[in-house]
Amino acid sequence: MIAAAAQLHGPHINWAALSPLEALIGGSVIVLLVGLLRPRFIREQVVPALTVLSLGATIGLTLWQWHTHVAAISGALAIDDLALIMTLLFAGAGIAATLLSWRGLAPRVSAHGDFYALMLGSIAGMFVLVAAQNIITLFIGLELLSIPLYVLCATEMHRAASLESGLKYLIIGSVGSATLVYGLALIYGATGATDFSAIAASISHGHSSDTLLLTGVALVLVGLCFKASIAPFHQWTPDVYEGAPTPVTAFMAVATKAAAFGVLLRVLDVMLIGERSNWKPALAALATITIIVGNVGALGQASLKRMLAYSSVAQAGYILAGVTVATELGARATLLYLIVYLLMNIAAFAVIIARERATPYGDDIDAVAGLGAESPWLAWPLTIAMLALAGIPATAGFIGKFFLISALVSGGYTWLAIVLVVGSMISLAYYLRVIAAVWMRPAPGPSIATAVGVPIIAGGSPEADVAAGQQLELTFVAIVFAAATVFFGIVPQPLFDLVQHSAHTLSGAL
Amino acid sequence: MLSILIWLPAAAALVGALIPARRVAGLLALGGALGSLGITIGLIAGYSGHSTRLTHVTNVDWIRSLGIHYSLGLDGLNLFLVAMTTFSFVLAIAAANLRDWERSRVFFLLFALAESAVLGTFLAQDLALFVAFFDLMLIPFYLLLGVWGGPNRIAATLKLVLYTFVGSLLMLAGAIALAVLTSEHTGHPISFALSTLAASPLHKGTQEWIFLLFAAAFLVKMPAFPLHGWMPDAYREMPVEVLAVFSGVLSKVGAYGFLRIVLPTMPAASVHFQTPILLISLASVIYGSAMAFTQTNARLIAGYSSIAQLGFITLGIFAFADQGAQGAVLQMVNHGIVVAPLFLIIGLLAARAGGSDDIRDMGGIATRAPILATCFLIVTFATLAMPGSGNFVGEFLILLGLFKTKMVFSIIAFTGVVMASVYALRVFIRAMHNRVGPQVQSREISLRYGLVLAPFLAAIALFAVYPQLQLGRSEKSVTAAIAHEKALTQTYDTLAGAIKK
Amino acid sequence: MSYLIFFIAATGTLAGAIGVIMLKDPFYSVLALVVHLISLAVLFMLLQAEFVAAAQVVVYAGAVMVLYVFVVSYIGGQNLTTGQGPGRAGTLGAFACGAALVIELFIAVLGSGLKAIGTTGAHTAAGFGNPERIGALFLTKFLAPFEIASYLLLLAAVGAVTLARRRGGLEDGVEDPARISVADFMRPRPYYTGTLAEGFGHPDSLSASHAAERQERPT
Amino acid sequence: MTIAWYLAVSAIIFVIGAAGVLIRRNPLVILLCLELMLNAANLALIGFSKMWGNNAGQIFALIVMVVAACEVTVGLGVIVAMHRHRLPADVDAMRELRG
Amino acid sequence: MSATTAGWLVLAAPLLGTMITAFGFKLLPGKTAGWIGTAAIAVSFAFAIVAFIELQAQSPTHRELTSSLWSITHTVGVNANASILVDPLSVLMILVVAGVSTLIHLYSVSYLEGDEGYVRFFAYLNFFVFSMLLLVLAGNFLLLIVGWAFVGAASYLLISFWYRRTTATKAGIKAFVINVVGDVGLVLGTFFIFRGTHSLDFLTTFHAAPHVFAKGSGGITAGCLLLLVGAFAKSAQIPLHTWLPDAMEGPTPVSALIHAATMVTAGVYLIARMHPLFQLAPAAEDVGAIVGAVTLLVAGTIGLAAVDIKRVIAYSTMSQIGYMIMGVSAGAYTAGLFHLMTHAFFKALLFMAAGSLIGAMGGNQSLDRMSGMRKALPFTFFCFVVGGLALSGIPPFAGFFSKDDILLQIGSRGGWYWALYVAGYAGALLTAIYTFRMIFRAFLGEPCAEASELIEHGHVFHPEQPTNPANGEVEDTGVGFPGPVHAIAERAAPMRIAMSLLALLAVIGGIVGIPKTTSWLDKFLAPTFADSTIHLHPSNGLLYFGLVLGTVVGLAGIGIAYYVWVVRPGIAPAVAKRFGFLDRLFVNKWYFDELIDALVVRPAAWFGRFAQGTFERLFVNGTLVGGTTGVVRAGSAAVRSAESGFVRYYVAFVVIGLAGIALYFLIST
Repeated sequence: MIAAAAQLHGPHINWAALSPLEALIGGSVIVLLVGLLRPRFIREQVVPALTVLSLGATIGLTLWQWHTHVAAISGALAIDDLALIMTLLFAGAGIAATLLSWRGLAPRVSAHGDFYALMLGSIAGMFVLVAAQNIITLFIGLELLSIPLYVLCATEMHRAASLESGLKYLIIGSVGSATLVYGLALIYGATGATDFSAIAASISHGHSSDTLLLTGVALVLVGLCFKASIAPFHQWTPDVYEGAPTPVTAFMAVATKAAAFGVLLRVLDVMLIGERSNWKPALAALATITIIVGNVGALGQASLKRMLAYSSVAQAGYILAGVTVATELGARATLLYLIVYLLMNIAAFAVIIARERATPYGDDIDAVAGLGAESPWLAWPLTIAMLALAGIPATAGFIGKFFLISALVSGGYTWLAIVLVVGSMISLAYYLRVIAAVWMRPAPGPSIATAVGVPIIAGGSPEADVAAGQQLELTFVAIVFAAATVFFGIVPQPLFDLVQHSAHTLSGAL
Repeated sequence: MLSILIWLPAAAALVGALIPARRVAGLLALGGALGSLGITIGLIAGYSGHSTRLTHVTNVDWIRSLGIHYSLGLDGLNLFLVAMTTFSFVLAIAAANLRDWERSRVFFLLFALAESAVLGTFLAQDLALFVAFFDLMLIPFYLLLGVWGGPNRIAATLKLVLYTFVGSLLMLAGAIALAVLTSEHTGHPISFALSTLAASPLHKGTQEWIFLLFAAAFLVKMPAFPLHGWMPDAYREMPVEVLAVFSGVLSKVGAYGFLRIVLPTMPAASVHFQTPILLISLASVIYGSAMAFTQTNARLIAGYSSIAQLGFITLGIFAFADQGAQGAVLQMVNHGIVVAPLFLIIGLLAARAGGSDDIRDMGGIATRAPILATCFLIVTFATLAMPGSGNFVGEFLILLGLFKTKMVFSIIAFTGVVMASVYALRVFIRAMHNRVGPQVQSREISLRYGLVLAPFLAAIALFAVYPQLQLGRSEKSVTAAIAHEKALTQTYDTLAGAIKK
Repeated sequence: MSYLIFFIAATGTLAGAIGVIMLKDPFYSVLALVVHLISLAVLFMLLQAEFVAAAQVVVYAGAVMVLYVFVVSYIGGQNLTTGQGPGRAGTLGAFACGAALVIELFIAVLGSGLKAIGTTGAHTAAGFGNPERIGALFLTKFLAPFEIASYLLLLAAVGAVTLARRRGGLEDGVEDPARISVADFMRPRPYYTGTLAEGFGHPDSLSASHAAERQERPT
Repeated sequence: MTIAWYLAVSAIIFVIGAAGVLIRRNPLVILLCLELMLNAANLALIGFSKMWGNNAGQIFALIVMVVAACEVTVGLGVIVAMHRHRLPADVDAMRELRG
Repeated sequence: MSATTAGWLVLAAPLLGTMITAFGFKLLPGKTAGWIGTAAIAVSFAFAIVAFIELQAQSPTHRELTSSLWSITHTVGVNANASILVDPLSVLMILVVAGVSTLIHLYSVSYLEGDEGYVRFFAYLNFFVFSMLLLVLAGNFLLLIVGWAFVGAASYLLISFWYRRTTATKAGIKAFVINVVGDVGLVLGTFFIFRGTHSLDFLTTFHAAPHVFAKGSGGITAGCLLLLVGAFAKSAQIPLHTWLPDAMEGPTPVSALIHAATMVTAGVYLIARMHPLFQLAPAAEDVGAIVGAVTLLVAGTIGLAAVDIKRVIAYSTMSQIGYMIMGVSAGAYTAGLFHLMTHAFFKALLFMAAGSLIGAMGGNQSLDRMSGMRKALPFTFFCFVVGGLALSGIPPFAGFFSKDDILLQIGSRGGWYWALYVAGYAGALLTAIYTFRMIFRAFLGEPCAEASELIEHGHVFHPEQPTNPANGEVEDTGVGFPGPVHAIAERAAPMRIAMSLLALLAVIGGIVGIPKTTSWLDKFLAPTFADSTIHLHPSNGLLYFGLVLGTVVGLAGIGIAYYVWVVRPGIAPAVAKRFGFLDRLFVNKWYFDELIDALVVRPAAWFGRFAQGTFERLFVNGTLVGGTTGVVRAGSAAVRSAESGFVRYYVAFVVIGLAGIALYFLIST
């Protein structure tokens, strides 16, 4: 025994390359411990600050590691441009979510430390997921991403809806991961390997169309599409998004989706590239269904969060279309759209949260009615976000869609491009509805920001005392992200340069 | 130079929006618009239509990775459209300054943004840039209509935006497809520069479906029958000052798009779809006129009449004859400077008829307002393209060109001319003449408003006696724009002749 | 011999599984799952996965199930009123797509071109799947999953605590009544309130305790 | 005993688990059914691990076990919380969110 | 100064007048505007004379002078300058137009007195004269069309001058629209010709035409027929004549100027001007001649039945223009223009007299109300008789020579033209009858109330409540309605002067074309028609026969009228009853209005209503908008109902999707 232990050499661990992950995990532990301290100030101010700090550190370290391309921990994780860009994305979303929930309810209900620790953990999971190099790491990463989210969704425990969304998410999510793991098992069975590269190699040698393998692929696809909320596996999305605390929703909407697509890119374009001919049509069909279902479902939703949930389904469809073409251009378009998507959605959610706290209408569309007259500093970001989501020029959304369509056309998927366009047409109906509410409708009643003392009703915002004045961080986030949306809509070249390299990682396979 | 021309109004209005004083915003917007107008006049003076080359070209990379350039250029095709745009906007903004608007600073900001977007559309020499401006153009109008519009504006905005964006999104897809496929076709890196795209046309089959995407966008924008469903509501609800430029300027973008984008880049498809488009245009002419003389809402009469007018313009473009194209371009400008004052006057009439746009509520307004009546009369005669007006010269050229290539269409189109006289005079008489309406108080046009209308009348007069001012400058570019089509049709004809023999 | 064991174990596994989904009382379901797990462990043994089997029995049938039993007894397997939801048709549909799925999986297995499936598996050296080998792998090639798994366990624990924490994290009672959505008060309190419920505490005791706290806190 | 047999058993278990999720309404039981599905995966993994004669499958199985445990923990936590807030332990009753 | 300069100044004067009166409308007191307008036209007439003299100074072969100021369009082969053509034809026209206009302006100075729209009236009137002069001076098709449309517009404005009368506005829009139809014909005709000659300039076209168009070829025939459409619309020839009678809604001087002397003769001018083209299209010429003949007969018959005095004169105008059209179409250019000139004199005179008469009747125009005005209005009566005699073609009055000249030329062509010859004299008979029917009914017999008031109390009858004679609607005398003053020639010097001058011309006007003795007009116009391929050499026999026949027919007509309406007043109704069908036909103007209404107006209106009521609602809004949105809404409903909230359904969807995808992959192997 001892001898055996003696001759055992631990793998070389590239600490530098892993530093972002370390920052995240360490940060979560620290936050967790600090959160146990008694003084209220520490819990309510220091803990979020620490969270932002560690996320900032993550970003810093990511930039430090920029352009490294190494395999860490005996090839379990690959630190490459894809992973690093994704990390930036996650961290950005994380910072935004932290700011959004700073004075929110959820952290207070679940003692602040736990809340932020879980969020950081989930981000760590995303990192692992997009950096994973073998199916085991992939699976554990996925779970590390999901399980904290299950909890976060349920954190506003006094609201039945929050718990409900948590449990729903948990159940369906577990079904999804069970499917995924079964699929991975089948793939392992078909190839006898766990590393992506080895699997790809064994696929390219011979049995590429083995039933065992293909079934495995099918199950894996379902498992991942589920996370990316692709129809018909999207149905948890509206419920969970609506029920979860809004900051968490914002976080999920952007970060989880990004992670799911990051891993989809890696799995499909690296591990299963040999099966391209088989999965491309399937994904194309899924993308079509998703685009239509998402856009159609979003019509006439009263709840803004629900509307955005459906719209996120639709956007997932667009992004999936980018994945479908399986070209380097497509991968780039996908990444670019993910970034753009982050900007637009965070801006929108920030405004929604602000209104949730300021009006008795919760996330109902009435909450933003007459906003244009009441507080332009919130109205313009929301308007910009909606226009961007609709893909209007001079916003990043236009650029993203533009790039996607050109990728589709050059990838020989013009019909899918047309579907995308048709989807966008439908989407106008509900995005513009919001703008119409903001600018063209009068405020439905005295909102709390103007007249304090409106009785708080169930489902409404319990934070009556948080008036507009105390929402600086929300306004700040909204404006920053809206500004970024416009900026990158007018000067998009930086984004293109950013995603330029990332796809090289995959381009070897492509 | 052109960038200044484009962005000056928006910039000025932005400053105005940031200055807290209420009145200043409008005046600054007006100032910006005037600046652009001044530049334009300078450009006209400096432009000699001796060659088809673009002048004052601005060309910088915008998105390198996608081969998109921020490239602007001026030639005979867009010179006078730009002039018409700046001109109409100056006067429309001036007219808007005569009224009080709630949240006036936002109003004027959007108004000026609209001008910048339109100018950008006219000057863009890069397909992607054109598309961007084309879509962007709509947002200010969407808000202007939605916020400052009539009672049931929301529905109107929805219709307007859905229709037009459906069109422009299709065009977006078409544009991208055009560029990407061209780059694959030639093997060069992707580029959206119009010159590049025009240099190497695609296969006929490809051209054809892309053509349809573009046509959808432009025909909706015009609007052309039967894609005009958004028009009535929007026209009914829009503030007249906005409507004046909306109908006067934006409707031209569609026709311009055909000349600037479709014909040069997709000649084969254009020829292939000549007859369908001509049929649609003819239908627009007749249907628009017929609607116009059954409507009772003055705005709608004007709206449907512009459907008919745009029908004429499209006929001219797709005649693929020099005269037709020249006439079309001339007519775009003429219609612009005629329909804008028409809407402003309709606004004045409504103000005198107890706020109703319905000609049944008007009547006898001329009794105490001879000057207003005279202005309206002149505009009316110009609207019905009475010989002696620039519109007539335009229509003359259009129909002459059409007559040379497609005689039957031309002869049928003349029915539109007759109907125009009916509906135009009908409005004038029902509003100005006959017994005085019940809640009409006739009063003379105010001096300041008269000063707004006067330039329009002056422009109408100028184009009446000296359309050569434009025709001479635009000839080269316009004929170049339809050169491919002319050649193709002629070869087809000769082939057909040969086959007959 | 191994045939016999396999069939017995397989039967046990399936029977356990069916029991889980068929038995009305959640408590029995849990027990059925225990049966299932243990017979599954036997199958693992047959496949030379001693360590996994052991872990299965110890961790699962041991720890996790105990947790289950606690919770079940706490919540009480109240027999559920048959509200709306998938009725007969729904159930049939469920079974239908279940059948489709299982058929597809069979096809996947049987249709596979892999000869190995038809065999009893590769001939493995001694010590295949024993703790030493597994441990070695965990410390070398699969170090990353191992570490991450531990971190995951930590987070799961934190999450569970967060959710099931005694006072739901509402320490500073700035606006307790508001915090608890009105829905809670409108819902009729169940007739019986057991000592356990007292133990976990509900809004009244909450607010009371907070009132106390507030007095303690020096302003 | 050939591997195919084990795989067949695992497939059946997987489907039973799925069916359980479909027909049961008590969240506790649904959690159990999820366990079933994961176990099915485990069985398959171990079967394959034997088939290929490498231990990766067993490692994977162990990881899956850990994950299953975590899911159970969190799931039970949510259920307890729901009970705490007097929400019935019935997934069909969770319909505040829909449409 | 050169002839062309004079030509330009001829144009400039009335334009200036328009400007002054239009812009100074607030500043001009009393009758200033009237005098300004008159002066402007007088100046223009003076320049016309200058042009005439200058032209005569040229050698006969060089009497086609053109001058252009700037180029309106000079692009893609369409070259049109602002250019005028001064040749005998146009000079004759400007002389007639400017001359008659001057007198009518003079007349109006008093006639419109007291009308709220006094200044506006003269602005319009000057504008009209400008347009008319532009029309006749135009040197290319574009300018011709412009003038053509301008006179139409001016006519519209003047017809509905009393714009608060719905009858007036209706008549105005009717006139305008029919004129636009004419414009369209003109433009299309121009297209056909341009297609051949590639030029819009008159002289170039005329020189090129014989070389590019074969005689009687399709293109030129179509072109000329379309030009005829234009001519018919302007000159109120069947079937485009219905606007002219309604146009009498305008003030009487307007009727005199536009609808008798000048505008309506534009068609004649057009055909004469285009004779090189028409001679290449004989078919078109024949059509013109026949239509002219039909018109002159039809109009004559209607004139027999009309009771509104102005309409009677209007129908007689129609029929007289029928003569001219017939003439110029048949190649009798000089004769046609001769008749154009004389007709301008006596018809203007008749209208002025009618105006005076109506003034005396307090605005009433119905012959049924009038009688015995002779004593009340001696001067008017005198003018009426002179005009009537000239109209009826009694020697030596002007109409006698001109009309007989036309018929002579036609007769001399022989062949089927004899039919036209006969029709012409039949028309002459009708003319005499309805003219003197009018005169006798108005002036002879017992003085009516208005007449006696004028005779006894010596002041003009004013109805206490002014009404619209057409439909009896009550009116005030504000702007847009006739003014309170009713002028009669006996009281207003300017009117008297104008009428006397015209009467003089009506008597002696024929002098310029007395056959065999003075053929000044022929000689003068010779250069223009030198290139005419139709050479008519009527025999003396026919000439003398025609002169006698004309006289006889005229006198016979007057005799019949005297017998029927003076000697045996009772038999007119009896005759009407006797020929009930004809009577109804004539009274209803041969049902042309109804015909056009049924063929054109109703279908168009129906189409409009269909488009608005049905098509727009069902297709554009229903199908295109509603349909698509409906589909989307349905989809939305489906998606949201699938989102049932039952988590187990969601799982079911997952499982189904899973099964589906797995199936796909299995199949794809």
